[in-house]
Formats: sequence, C-alpha cells, structure tokens
Amino acid sequence: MQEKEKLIELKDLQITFGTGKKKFVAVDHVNFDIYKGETFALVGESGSGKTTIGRAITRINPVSAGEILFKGRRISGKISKELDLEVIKKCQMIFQDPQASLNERAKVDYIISEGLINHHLYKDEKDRYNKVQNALREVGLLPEFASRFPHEFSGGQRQRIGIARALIMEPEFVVADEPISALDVSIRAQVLNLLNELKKTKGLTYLFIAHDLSVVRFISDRIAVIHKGRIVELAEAEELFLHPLHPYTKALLSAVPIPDPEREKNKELIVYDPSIHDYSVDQPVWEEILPGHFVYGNQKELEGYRREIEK
Amino acid sequence: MFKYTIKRLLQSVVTVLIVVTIVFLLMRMLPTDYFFTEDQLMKFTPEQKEEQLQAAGLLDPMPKQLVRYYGQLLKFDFGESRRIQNGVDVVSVIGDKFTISMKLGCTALVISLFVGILIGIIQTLNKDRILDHVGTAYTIFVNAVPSLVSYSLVLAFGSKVLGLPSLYSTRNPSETSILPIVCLSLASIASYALWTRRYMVDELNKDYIKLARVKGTSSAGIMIKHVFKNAFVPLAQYVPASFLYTIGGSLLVERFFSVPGMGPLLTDAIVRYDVNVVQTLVVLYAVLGTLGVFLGDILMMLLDPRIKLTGKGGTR
Amino acid sequence: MTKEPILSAKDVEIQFSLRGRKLTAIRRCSLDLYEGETLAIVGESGSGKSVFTKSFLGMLDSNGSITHGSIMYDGKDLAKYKKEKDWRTIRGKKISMVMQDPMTSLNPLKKVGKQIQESIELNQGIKGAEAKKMALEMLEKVGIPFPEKRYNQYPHEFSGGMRQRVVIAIAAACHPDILICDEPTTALDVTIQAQILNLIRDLQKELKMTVIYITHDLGVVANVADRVAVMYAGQIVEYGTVNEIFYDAWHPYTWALLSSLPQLGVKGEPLPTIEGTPPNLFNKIQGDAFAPRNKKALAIDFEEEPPFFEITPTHKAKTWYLDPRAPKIEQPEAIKRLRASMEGRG
Amino acid sequence: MGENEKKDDLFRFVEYSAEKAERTGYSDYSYWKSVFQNFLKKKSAVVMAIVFFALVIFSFIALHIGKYDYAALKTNSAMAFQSPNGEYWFGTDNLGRDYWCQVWYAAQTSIKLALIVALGECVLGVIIGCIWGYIRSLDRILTEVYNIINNVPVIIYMTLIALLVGQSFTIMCISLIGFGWLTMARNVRNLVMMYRDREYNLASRCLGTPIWRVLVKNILPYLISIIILRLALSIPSTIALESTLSYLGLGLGIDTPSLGILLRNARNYFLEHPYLLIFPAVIVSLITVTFYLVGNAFSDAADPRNHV
Amino acid sequence: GSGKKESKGEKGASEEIKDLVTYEVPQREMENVFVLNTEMAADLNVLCNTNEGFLETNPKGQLVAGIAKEWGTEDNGLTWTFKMRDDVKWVDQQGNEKADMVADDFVTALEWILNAHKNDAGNNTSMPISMIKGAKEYREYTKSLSADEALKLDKSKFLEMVGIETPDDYTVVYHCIAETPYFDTVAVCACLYPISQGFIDEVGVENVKSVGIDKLWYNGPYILTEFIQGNTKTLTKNESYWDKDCKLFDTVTIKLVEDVTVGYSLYDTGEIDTIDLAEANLRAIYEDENNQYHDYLTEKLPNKFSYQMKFNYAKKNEDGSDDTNWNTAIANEAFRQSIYYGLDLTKTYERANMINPLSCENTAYTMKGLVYFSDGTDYVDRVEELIELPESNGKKMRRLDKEKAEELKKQAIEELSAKGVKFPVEMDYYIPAGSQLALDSATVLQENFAECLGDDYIKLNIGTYVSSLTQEVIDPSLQSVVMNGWGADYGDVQNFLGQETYGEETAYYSMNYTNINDATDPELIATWKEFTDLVNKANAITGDLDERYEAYAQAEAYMLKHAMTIPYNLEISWQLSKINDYSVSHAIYGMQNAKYKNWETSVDAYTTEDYEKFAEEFNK
Ligand SMILES: Nc1ncnc2c1ncn2[C@@H]1O[C@H](COP(=O)(O)OP(=O)(O)OP(=O)(O)O)[C@@H](O)[C@H]1O
Ligand SMILES: Nc1ncnc2c1ncn2[C@@H]1O[C@H](COP(=O)(O)OP(=O)(O)OP(=O)(O)O)[C@@H](O)[C@H]1O
Ligand SMILES: [Mg+2]
Ligand SMILES: [Mg+2]
Repeated sequence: MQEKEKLIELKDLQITFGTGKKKFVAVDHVNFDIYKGETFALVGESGSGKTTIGRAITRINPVSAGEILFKGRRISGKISKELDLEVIKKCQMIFQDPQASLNERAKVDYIISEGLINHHLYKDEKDRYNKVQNALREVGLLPEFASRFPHEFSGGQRQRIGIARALIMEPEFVVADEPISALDVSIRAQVLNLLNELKKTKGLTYLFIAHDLSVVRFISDRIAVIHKGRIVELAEAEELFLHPLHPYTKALLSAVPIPDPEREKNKELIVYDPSIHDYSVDQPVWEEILPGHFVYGNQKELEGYRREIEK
Repeated sequence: MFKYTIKRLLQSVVTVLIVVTIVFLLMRMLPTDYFFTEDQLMKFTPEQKEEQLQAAGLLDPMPKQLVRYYGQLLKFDFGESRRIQNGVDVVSVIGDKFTISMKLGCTALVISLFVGILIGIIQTLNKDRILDHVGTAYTIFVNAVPSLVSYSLVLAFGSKVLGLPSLYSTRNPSETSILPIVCLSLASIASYALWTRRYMVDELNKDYIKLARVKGTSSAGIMIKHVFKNAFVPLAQYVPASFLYTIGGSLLVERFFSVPGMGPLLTDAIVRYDVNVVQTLVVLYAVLGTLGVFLGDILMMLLDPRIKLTGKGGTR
Repeated sequence: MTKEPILSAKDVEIQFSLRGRKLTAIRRCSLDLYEGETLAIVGESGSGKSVFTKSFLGMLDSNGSITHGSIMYDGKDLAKYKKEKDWRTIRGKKISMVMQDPMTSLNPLKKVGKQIQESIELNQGIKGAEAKKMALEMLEKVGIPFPEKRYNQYPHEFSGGMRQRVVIAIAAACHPDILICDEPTTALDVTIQAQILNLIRDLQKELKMTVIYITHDLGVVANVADRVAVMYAGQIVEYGTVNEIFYDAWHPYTWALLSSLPQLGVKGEPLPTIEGTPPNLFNKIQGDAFAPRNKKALAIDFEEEPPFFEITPTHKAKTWYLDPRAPKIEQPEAIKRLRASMEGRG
Repeated sequence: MGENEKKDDLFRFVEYSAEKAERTGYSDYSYWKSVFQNFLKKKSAVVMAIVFFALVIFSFIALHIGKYDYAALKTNSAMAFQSPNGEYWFGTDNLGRDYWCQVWYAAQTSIKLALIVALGECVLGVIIGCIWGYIRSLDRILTEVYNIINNVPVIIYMTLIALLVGQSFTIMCISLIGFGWLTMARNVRNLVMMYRDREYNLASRCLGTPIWRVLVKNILPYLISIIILRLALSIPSTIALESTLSYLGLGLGIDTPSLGILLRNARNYFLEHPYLLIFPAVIVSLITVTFYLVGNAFSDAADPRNHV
Repeated sequence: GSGKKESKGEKGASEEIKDLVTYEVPQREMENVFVLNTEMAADLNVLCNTNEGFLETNPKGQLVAGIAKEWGTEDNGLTWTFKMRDDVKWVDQQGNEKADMVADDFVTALEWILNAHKNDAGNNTSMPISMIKGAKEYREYTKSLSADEALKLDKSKFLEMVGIETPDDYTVVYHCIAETPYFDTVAVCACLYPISQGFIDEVGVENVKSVGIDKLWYNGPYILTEFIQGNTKTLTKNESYWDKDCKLFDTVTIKLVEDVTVGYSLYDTGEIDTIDLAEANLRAIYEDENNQYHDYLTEKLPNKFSYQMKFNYAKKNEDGSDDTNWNTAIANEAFRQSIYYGLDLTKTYERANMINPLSCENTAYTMKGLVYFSDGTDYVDRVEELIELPESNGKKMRRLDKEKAEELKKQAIEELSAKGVKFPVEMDYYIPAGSQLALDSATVLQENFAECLGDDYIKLNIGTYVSSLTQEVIDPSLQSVVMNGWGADYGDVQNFLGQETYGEETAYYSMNYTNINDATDPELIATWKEFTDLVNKANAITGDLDERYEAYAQAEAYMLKHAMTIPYNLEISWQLSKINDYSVSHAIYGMQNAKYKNWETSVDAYTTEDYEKFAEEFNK
C-alpha cells in the first residue's frame, strides 16, 4: 500500500462559512489521502460536509486552514494561474442533481464543450465537434444528442451528459458528489456501471460522495465516514463493512435498506447518539487501529475498538 | 435587532446625505438668474442682482455653501420658501400640503388595497373563467389608456353625470375628494389585483396547499387560512413604502383637481428655483424612500418567520 | 387475503390534457386494497404511481381526469366524484396522504403545531385546547422531542427529517382508514429514512390504517410492504406478496428493477441495467410498454398487450413470458440469488 | 384460428437494440422553433402583433395616402374642429390642420422613441444588472448607487436636463434610458442572484468559464422571458412618461409631435370634440395592449418548460 | 329660446351675487401676502382688497378720492400734499380694530420699502427712488449698515434724509426730485401704500416678511380669511371699512383652476361665476345657435397691456457671434415698414377672439386710457390722428396697406441685397416649451408672415425656452423679435416711451430687448436719437399737461412711422360672466383692477345684449 502514488492529500483541512457570530465550521481537521486509480468514498448524513470537501478540492470553496495537495503540490489558497488551469483540467466534478447541474437553456453540445471553449483545447471547430461526439459516445449516448436540450433527457441520460462534460477535460481525478442520489433506482445502475468502466479505461481516480453505504460498498475501494465535519472512520470497503468500529458507522450500516424482505424485516436499527462520547478530558485522536483502518476516538474508546477487533 | 435597526438607520442617513448633496450640487449648476422672477430680472441692475445673490449666499464657493447647508440640516433648519410662499418657513409650506396628499393618498391606497386584493381573490377563485378575464381586461385597460385620458373621463363622468364637484376644496373635503381618489385608485387597484392574483396562483400551486387539501380543508378554508396570508407577504413588503409615498402626492391627479397637495410642489419649486423647497422635498423623499424599504423589511420579518434580518438588509 | 377489498379500482384510465394534447398517464389499471395491509407500489419515475393514488382522493391536477373505470370505496364510486364537497367527505378522515417533499409540504408561515391541530379539528371534531393537547401528543408520537416547544416553532426551524415527521403527523392526525405515503423518504438520507419507515409502521399498527406505500426503492419495499404492485408506464404489470415479488418475480421489468440494485451487484462486475427511457405517454402504446427496453423481448411484445397471468392466487404478472406458448426463460441471477439466500436461511 | 397461429410465431426473442431504447419517445426539437410555435398558439397575442405591425406599416402608408403633408400643414381657423370627414379623415385640430397626418406622424415618433428607449434600457439594464447580481463585492456599492439615483425624483433630473442641455428627441431618448435602466437592472439583479448559485454555474466554475460567459450562456437565457416581458411593458410606460413630461413642458422639442403631446392638447377639447382624444388614445392603447399581450405570450413561449 | 329673452327683459330686477366665486390659474398663484414686498400682479390682485392707499381708480381709470380726501400740487408737481380721512381703521383677521390709520403709516411704509434690509428683494423701490427726494440716498445708506442696525432704525434718520413729511396726523407731503406732474398716479401703486408701525411692532421686524394672513393688519374692503396655497383664497368683507356706502360682496372666493377648460366645466356646474373662454369652448358656443350659452357670450374689456413687436437690433447667433444678416435687415427702415404695413395679423387675433378679431388690433405704443387731454380726448386717439391711421372698416386691420407694403418690400430687397443680406431673412421667435397655446399662436404667426410677406422674404423660426425667457433667450440676445406687453406703472406717457429711448439706462426695452444701444447702423441710430430727443423734449414740459401730451404724441407718431417697434395686439377675449366688467375699476396703471368694490353682478349671467348696452353707456 505504501508504494501507491498519492494523488490528493488533505492535511488538517478546515473549512468555515460566514464570519463573526455566524461563523460555522463545516469541515474540521480532515486528513486523508486518495491514491491514484482508486475510488475513495465519503459517506455521511446530510449536512456532514461531504460536498464541502469535494468542492474544496475543485477550488470552489475556499479553505480556511490546512491544505490540499494535488500530486504533491498545494492547490488550496492562492495559487498561480497555470496551476489553477491545471487543477481545472485535472480535477473535475460530477454533481448530485442532474436536473440542476445542467444549464437547461444551453444545448448539450455547448454544455459538453464548455471546458474546451474556455481553454481553447481544440484545434478547430471540427476537432471540437469530434471531441464532443466522442465524449457522448464514451458515456453511452448517441452523438446526435449534441443538438438537443437537457430537458429532453431522462435523469440517467442527463447524469451521463454531466459526466461527459467532466471527462472531456481528460481529468485524472473526479469528484462525484452523490451522482446517483437523485436518480431513479432503475437508472442508478447505468451510472455506476459507467463510472466503473471509465475508471478502468481512463485510469480515473474518484472521490465518491454518498450517503448510502450499500452503493458505496459496490463501487469504492476505500471508504471514509464523516460525521458533522469530522471523519470518524476510514477503511477499505469490505473491512469497513465487516468490522465497523465507530458507533456512527454502525448506525449508518444498520440503516441501509436491504432488498430482501425477510432480512429487512428482521434487521435492527441502530441509532447513533453522539452524547455517548465523553471528550471533555480524554481528547480524541485519529488513530490507525489496523493497517489502513483509521478511527476517531479517545484512548478509552480506542481500547474498546481494539477489543472488538480481537473478538 | 436593535443593533441592526441602528445600523440600517445610519446607512440610510448616509444615503440621504449623498442624495441631498447631489441635488444641492445639481441645483447650483443652474444659472443663478433662475433665482429671480421674470419681473425682477427685468427691473434689476446687475449690481442689484449681485447684491441679492450675495445676500442669499449663492456666490460663496461651493464647499462653503455645502458646509453651511449641512449645518442648517443639523439644526433641522430647512430655510424659507422664496417663491411658493414667499418668506414662509419651508416646513410649514410643506406641512399643510402633505397632510392633504397623505389623506387622499392613504384613502386611495386603502381603497385600492381592499378593492384590488378583493378583485385579485375573485380572479384567483375564478381562475381562467369569465370573471378572471374581466379582471385581467380591467388591468390591461387601465394600463393601456393614458392616465390623462382616463382622468379626463373620470372628471367628465363624475361632474357631468354624477354631479360631483370637480375641484378639491378644503371646506368640503369629503365630497370633493371623491374624484381625485377614484383617479388615484384606478391604477393601483389594477396593480394590486394583478399581483394578488399572481401571488395567490403561485401560492395555490405549492405543495403545502395539497397537504391542506388532503387533510380535508375546504376551499374557503384554504384560501383564508393558507393562501391569502402567504400571498400577502410578498405584497406586504411594498405596503409601507406605498403609504409613505402617498405623501408625495400625485402630480397629475393633484393638478387635475387643484388639490393643494405635494404633487405639483416639486415641479413648481424647481421651475421657480425655490431651492430650499426643492432640497427639503428631496430630503423628505429620500427619507421616505429609505424608511419605506426599511419598514417593508420589518413588516416582512413580522409576517414571515423565515426571514431574519441580517446585515445584508432589504435586498432579497 | 380472502377479505373484501376496502378500496377497489377497476380499469382506471387517467388522462391529462396538455396544450391541446392528451397524455394518458394511467392506462386501464386495476387495484384492490385490503384492510390493514401495507401495499407498496414501485415503479420508475413517471410510471404513474402518484397520479394513480392521487385519484383516490381527487387530488389530480386540474388538467387531469379519470376518463374510464371506477374506484369503489365504501360502496361509492369515487371516479364519479366531481365536486370539491364530495371529496371533502373522503379526504382526511377516510383517505389521507403524505407527500414526497417535506421541505415544501408545510405552510412556511404557520406554526407547526397549529398545522397539526388544524388537521385534528377538521377531522375529529375536537376543538381548541383539547385539540392542542392531541396535537402535542401526536408530535410526541412521531418522535419529536420537546413537543411543547416545537409546537410553537415554524417549519423552517425543523430539519428535513423532522419536517417529514410533522407531515406524517398531520396525515395521521386525521385518523384515516387509508394512508397513502407517496415517497415519504426519497428526500431524506438513509439513517432518517430508516427511522421514518419504522415510524409509519408503528403508526399503522396503532391507528389500524391501511397503507399504500409508494416508492421506487425496493429496499424500502422490502422493509414495509405486505403486498407489492409494480407499475410501469401507467399500468400495474405485476403484483404479489412481498416475498413473491422479491423471490419469484416474473415480469421482466421487475427483474430489471431487482437486478440493478447495487446491493445485489457483484463488485467488479457491471450491474445489469435498464437502458433507454420510458415511453412517451402522449403516444399510443402498442404491445408491452416495456418491450423496447427489454433485452429479451418477444416479438409479440411489440404487437399485443399481454394479459395478466396468475402465478399464485395472490401473484399475477402481465407478461407473455408466462404464456404457455412462450419459449422457456430463466429468471435472472439476482432473483435466484435472493431466493437462494432466503431458502438458505429458512 | 389463423390469428392465433400468427400470434404463436411471435413467441420468439427479438434482438435488442440499445439505440432504439435510447431513442424511445423523444422527438426532434429546436428551441427557437418551439418558442415560435408556442407563441403562435396564443391567438390574441398573434393578432395583436399583426395589428401592431400593420399599425407601424400603416403609419408610413397613412402619411403617404393622407391628403396633407405633415411638413406643409397650414393653419386655417375657419377649418378648425372639423369632425372626421372625407377630406379630413381624422378631422382637424384647433388650428384647422389635418389631424390624420399629425396622428400618424406622432405615432411614428412615439413608437420610435418607445422602442429606442426600451432597447436602450434593456441593454444597459441587463449589462449592469448582471454585473450587479453576479459579482458579490459590487452588490453593496451598486445597491447604494441605485438607492441614491432612485431616491431623487426623476422630475428633478428631467427639469435640469431640459434647462441645462435642451430638448430634443435624442436628449429625451438618452435621459429616459438614463433613468429607465435602473428598474431593469434591479430586476435583472434579483433574478441573477436567484440563478447565481445554481449548481450548473458551479459546474461552469469548475470548468473555468469566465464570468461573462457564465452570464451570457448560463444566466441570461433564463432571464430572457422576463426581460422580454419588461421590455414589452416598458414601451407603454415610456409613452406614458413622455406624455406626462410633455404635459410639464419637459418633453420633446416642439417640432416633434408625439402621441403624448397630442393627448395633452386634446384634453382641452375632448368634451366638445372627442375624436381629437379618441384617435391618439386608441393608438396608444393599441400599442400598450399589444406589447402587454405579446410580451406575456412571448415570455411564456420562451420558457422551455412550456415546450412540449 | 324665447323664454330666455323674456327673462332678459327683467334683468334690472335680477338679484346681485352675495358670495362671488372666481378663479385663477396656477401660474398666477399668490406668492406673497405682505403688500410692500411684492410687485407681482398675482399678489397685488388679491392684496389690493386687503390694503388701501391714498386713492382709488374708477371704471374709466381715473383717480378718485379714497383715504385721501384731497390731494394736489401747487408747484408743477415738485411737492405733493395728500389730506387723509380720519376715520380709517386697521383691523386684524378677526375684524378687531387694532389702530387708527394715520399719516405716519405712509412714512413707516416708505421707510420699509427703502430700507435695504427690510425690503431686501428691492421690490417697489424703482418709482420712489426715481421720483422722491433722498430716497436713493437713504437706500444706499441702509445698505451700508449691518442687517441688525438697519432693522433697528427708527424713522428720524429717514425723515431727515427723504422728502416726506407729516405736518399733522392726517396729512402727508412728498417732495419730488423733479417736477412730476403725474406723481399722484403713483399713489395707486403698492410703493406708496401704508403700513402701520403698530403692526410691525406686534409681529416683530424680522418676522414681517414671512407674516401669515392671520397676523396681518387690514385696512382694505376685505380681509383675507383663507389662503390655501394651490387651491383657494377667500376674502371676507371688512365690517370696519371706511367706505360704508360702497357695495361689497360678503365673500369672494378665488379658486385655483388647472386651466380655463377645466374652469369652463366649473362654470357650467355653477361652481364659479365667471370664466374666460378658451378657443374651443368659444367656438363651440358661438357656432351653435342652440348652445345654452350662445346668447351669453360677452366680450371683455382689453387688459391693460399694450403688446408690441420688439425687434432685436443686435441679435446674436447661438454661438455668440453677431447675426449680421438679421441685424442689417432690421436696421433697414423699408424692411421694418414693410412688416408694419404688410403683416395682416387678423388670423392671430382670431386665436383669442374669433368673434371680433379686429378689436384686438393695437394701433399705438401707449395704451389707450392712460391719459386724456383736457378736452377729454384720449391720448392714443391723437397719436392715431398723427400717423393718419384710417378708420376701421371692420374688414381689415387699420394700418394694413398691401400696395405700400409691396413697394417697401421691393425697396428693402434692393437695398439689403446690396448690403449682402441673404433672403429669406431668418427671424427667430421664442416661446415657452410645453405651452401648446403659445405654440399654436406662434404657428399661426409664422403662417401670417409667410402668407403676407412671402417666405422668400422673411421666415419666422420658432424656438423654445424651458423656464426663463430672460435667462435662456434675452440675455444671450438670441431673439429677433419679442412680443411684449407693457403695463403702465404710473399715469404718464413717459412711462411708455421712456422705455425705448436711446442711450439711457432707464430705458428698459432699449437696454434689454431691442439692444439698440449695441446697434451699429448709423441711419438706425440717427432715427433713434431723433426719437429720443422728441421724448426728452416732452419730458421737460411739466406745467401744461396738454402741451406735454402733444409732444409725446409727436414722438410716438415718429416712432410708429419709422416702424421702430410695431404695435402687435390688445388682449380682448370672450367670457361667460355674471359680472359687469364696465362696473369694475379699469386703471391702466396701479393695482386696483381686481378690487371687488362696487361691482355690479347678476346671479343670472349677463347676455351679449346686456354687455352691448353697458359698452354704449360706458363709451358715452
Ligand atoms: N455556502 C455556504 N454557506 C454557509 N454554510 C454552508 C455553505 N455550504 C454548505 N454549508 C453548510 O456546511 C455544512 C456542510 O454542507 P455540505 O453541503 O458539505 O453537506 P453534505 O454532506 O454535502 O450534505 P448533503 O448530503 O445534504 O449534500 C452544512 O451544514 C451546510 O449548511
Ligand atoms: N398535471 C399533469 N399534467 C400533465 N401530465 C402529468 C400531470 N401530472 C402527472 N403527469 C404525467 O403523468 C405521468 C405519471 O406521473 P406520476 O407523477 O404519477 O409519476 P410517479 O410514478 O409518481 O413518478 P415519481 O416517482 O417521479 O414521483 C408522468 O408522465 C407525468 O408527466
Ligand atoms: Mg452534498
Ligand atoms: Mg410521484
């Protein structure tokens, strides 16, 4: 694992909104690395700061403390124009709501080639046209769709347009912010397949954001669980499912609906109560409890987790 | 809240000051000859003119004049009228007028709010049916026919057919106000009806109305308990301002019916170079304007619990 | 399930007129609802789940109407109801509904408690202080802490999950016979969703309601439903008990739906998908509406609409696959796996 | 029985076509074509639009076919206040001049003025409004500028302009635009703020799209329908404002008659000679109603949500 | 119908109006209620009812005794003595008597006017300064003082410096600078009106300027009981008025009416008692025999202004350069005369008076009715005689002579072409922007020029000003011609002709409008000098008034013959009225024309016939 190339590194990341009294810390002390070629998932409930982290990496949200490195170079805060351009090209984002993330008044052609136009990444009109056609084909859409408007498409198709828009920049790293949450179940599979396929063919690295652990399990290599702006647990996907340690992770897992009536009826819902943590004296730390398995807790809790693993 | 109010008020003071300064400078851009009446221009020798200008302080350097003016403002000394009512304190010149304008305007506003909203409600209840179209037709008609024309029609109809007095009189304000109020209300009824309808229809399409229907609330209940109040909120924002603006009076209507109100005052004062009156009016309008927006925001806040006044202020 | 249905829809057709054109949202669809059961209706977005159920309370948009068929409830044909007044005898007390979006379903300018109270006053004939007491109880029942304080708050002061609880409280406070929950959890995240599902189940038991549960998430269905109806393009294409649908489905659409669940997928392998888009409801649909998207469609699917074939007395599917003349066809892997795991367990 | 046989052989698998599946249900679509088609469906608006164009064209024809030339009108008090007749189609005014050519000439002026002002307001208002709404740091200062300009009664500006600069068609256009853009800009700003934080704009930012293109491509198209509506409504309000200003002597120069001026004059005579009021009033009303209906219809039509 | 005729027969028995309601247009709204501080007609029309000076004018415009029982001069007008009644009271707004009116009130008032700090706007100063001994010096003296000092001045310094004295409580004596035979006519002007010291003391010197009607003291026939700016003024009969026998209304209400068209409908509904008719209404009534007002149209008497076309002899272009073309042309006598004889203004007159347009023709420079020879001949009749003006034939303007005009035109073209003048000569004429009435008139005038003189000869261009003619047009000297009416300040021809003389600063028109002093054409200047000499000669004659007037008549005839300025019109309009205009005071000078005293009225409106009868009687 050590020899894997780190693509993205988050170091003590903190992101705040507002100033003065209304100051609100959305993300606090977040540390993780994303290795090249993996799908790194970030799960957590609504409002836990998942999107904020994703947006910080694509430089939409400013960072208030800590830093973000891309291939070892700092991309947070003030950076040079060239680096900015590179980040734009190399880090792209797929948005949650295919309805909202496409400009309804622009043709698909424009939407997809927007990035190309911005940075003149094409030789001539013909080249651009070809690139758009290819991008559409790559995401499984018909090239002729280029001349249509977003509202003529179904949710899945739209999401694919959004993916094509990101891919045409030939990024290395893609933040997929709940790309399937707003989609109909029957279309989710399409998008997941597509993402997986693109990862293989293009060697992409994903930061996959979701609140549904079942989806995450299917697609991701490593999973980080975030709660109220803090990462509480991080592990490889199967490891996390088999040995969830943090109570919040357990709660999250218990809530996943299982499409099996018998099991679903017998499942027990675990409710997470943050007040079980007593961090007043014993300060919590971010600890690698097993190789590759991190968890957030104070010494007493960590002790308990270790005992749990041993069982 | 208190802090916010203070902040907003201070901000308004700055706005008003800037406005006043601009107008002050603009007025001084006019050649000083406007200071004199045609008669005086005829009779006065250049020395006489200069003497008078000197006395009025119009020949001082601009910064000095400005500072002096600010000083007066601080003391709430608005000076005397020169032409409108020679020698009379501007405040008392304006004072009588604005009560008259406000009385007429507020009556008209209350009527138009009442009638306009009623029409809007009727239109909403009969959406896409004949009464709705009639209401829309009225709106279009009022906007389409130039106000000069519609006022003339009101005047002709009112005095010829109904035998109503056509000139405003302070001795008989109730009867003589009828026609001016009708004219004032014509357009605002239309616009209140239009907006009420628009907002109510918007509101009717909202999900919570469906929930209310699902739980078995009657149509009337929905209208009264849900739609109306919610539709009134966006409208309410402009109500305080509208009330305050009535002080300004309506130029056309007041001229038309010889209402001794504020409407024609500003133009008269400008054309006659009654600088103090112009400036005082501008102060007044600017204060009313900012105050109107402010009160609108407060009212919105009272009506709509979602809105918390923040530093950003009345710009939503 | 030999009881008489409390609500029985027969051959319902619902059309919308849209800019001079007719859109057929529900195409001759029938459904029986039995007392005390939980029926889940699944289907992809736009398949007509909401429209169909909304027609039970006369909540269709004004441009839509029932153009054929009947909806029998309590000896009356709801399909014939035209007047708002008639519907008011049904809405609330008899049939009530929880809508999808908790963010917009509450009047933003009214205190939350009052909104519940209104529902109580309207449907239980209780007024004033007593109604308020009941409203407070209701708040407590749907799991909102500090009901006294919350009563006086406005919707925007509630989180999404809490708002949805309030919406449910409002619907349940009517004490309806039938409660329709139209995607009550779609907008919420999984943890909250699980809590809401439990809540509905508890309320159902307590108030002895019949619940129609609309969703497109089969995981949710597995959790709540006794019986499942699968809808596609304005028709119910398959229904059966929850076990029958999950372990022994027969309609290709149901198969596709189940197979595409990531929970059932195998890591590293592509998930089966449903390609394409649902049919345009403005057009007349020939044959099986799902045929163009069915990777193993039969030729007849494009020609003629299949009838319902009975698999068990409670399980029917509308597919030519069940016709004796049809070639032999295997159920997909996912279903087999589900069944295997069920059998393994029990 | 043959029927059944035919059916039997239909029980076979057919090859699945992904393309066909993707295509189901959707037809070819062109935005502007749909806008246009939708617009054409509004009968009243179409009729009014035709009437309006006819009016504009007719105003030219009218000046030609009229028996009198505007430039060569002669006063003749003996012919004053002739009701419409074969010689004077719209009658004569108080000086015995042919009213027909005055009305049409004035109509041309007014329409020209209104169109120019509406367009000018629109361009200026949209540009400033976009910047105002999109760039947060400018919001404060522009709002203040708005408050300041808006709080000084327009009459003051108009009087000062008339006194200091003079009166003419061009000055009128410029000054009306100079104040009219405010409302437009304010409107646009509010709308822009609504759309500014939409997710697709974030997407554009991710792609490094420059602000102006975000505005032009991502935001403006959403405002089109409202801009059109405002544009349409500004036409009648310009005509109304012009007539009020004329009434105060702050209007156009004397050599350019406008409908506003005709109306103002007719007011003195309309009880005895209603036709003097009716003709210009009808034209003004026609213009207003047209732009009201057309504006509404067009803004509806421009909204792709309304495209089937 | 015939019913009306019968009622007319009984007119004599008709009731008089008790509460008169009349109107005013907003442009003529009152601005100032303190009589000494204003010269505006709009103010004085009201204030002449609340304040009273020595004398009054009768309907013929002659001076009659008022507060002064007797008055006169014994030294050709060097000193004037006014002997007052002793029963005149000052009252407050409630009618309570505040003080007796005494000679000192006139001293107080004159001091007020001349005191530069009390009367800082300088209203009403011009006549006292030019006529009364020491007035100018006193004003200069007060200017040199600080405001405080000047306000505190008592009258001792004033009496010492200025030629006014009060031998007893009811006698006032004025000492004029020069022999001023017409000084008594000044007594009907505000500048010689009295004010009570008691009033000043009561209000406080510094508050007098802004005094309200509730604080004013009244000595006139009415008290101003209501003044709502922009709406109404009400005058109520003063019960303590000295002239117990005169006829007064109980109240007079003056309403502000947007314009006469609105006024007409008010008359129609009975809300006002008199209305001037605008063109459209007049035409409608006149042309329709069945109109209910058809028989009630009455022609007004001319207002007191004599309108002239005043040419600008040193016109400038907009860029400030001289308009040589115009200046050369207008300096040519034949050119001017061709306008005088050739320009038919009948159509212009029809605008105001479609029934009887020719009555609007103005024949002379001085206004008719200003002064009379001792045999009763009107001065203007003498001027007409001197310029050999033909009698009116009721068909065309009296001065019109087409053939002569044609000849003069030819001559002018010849002479001017030689000087390089380009034809048509452009003639710039300015009207207020936004006034349709002015525009209509100007348009008609423009056509009059084109039709009568040919647009290849003179072309009238219409320009506009927004607010101030003086500021925007006269100061930059942009106008070719101005139509201006002069109303007399006092009863002497000098007041008219003196405005046109050459090289004198006091000549208002020469200084401001005609700019003759800046002209360069020697012939033109010679003409003017000649005229000026004639006027000065007349000025010098103070003993025998007939002689004086004859000399003026000669000068005026010279002026008209050389078309130095061309008489334009008299304003005579038509009205519907319940007031007998012939019973109303008609002074050409002074401020008493709207004094509601001894007016004959009838609750039934007067008919055309009634008025004709009145006119006949009046002109006897
Ligand atoms: N622009 C902003 N200004 C202020 N607060 C913000 C802003 N954006 C996000 N937040 C706050 O930051 C917190 C984290 O938000 P974020 O959108 O990252 O959550 P999330 O995990 O993506 O939630 P979801 O699942 O609902 O998308 C939330 O409480 C949100 O209210
Ligand atoms: N008012 C309406 N006018 C026209 N068409 C409508 C209207 N309401 C619904 N439809 C159409 O009827 C069809 C069924 O809609 P419905 O809302 O029942 O779908 P659904 O199954 O509830 O979908 P979702 O899961 O997205 O809620 C859709 O194609 C929709 O476009
Ligand atoms: Mg998010
Ligand atoms: Mg639905």
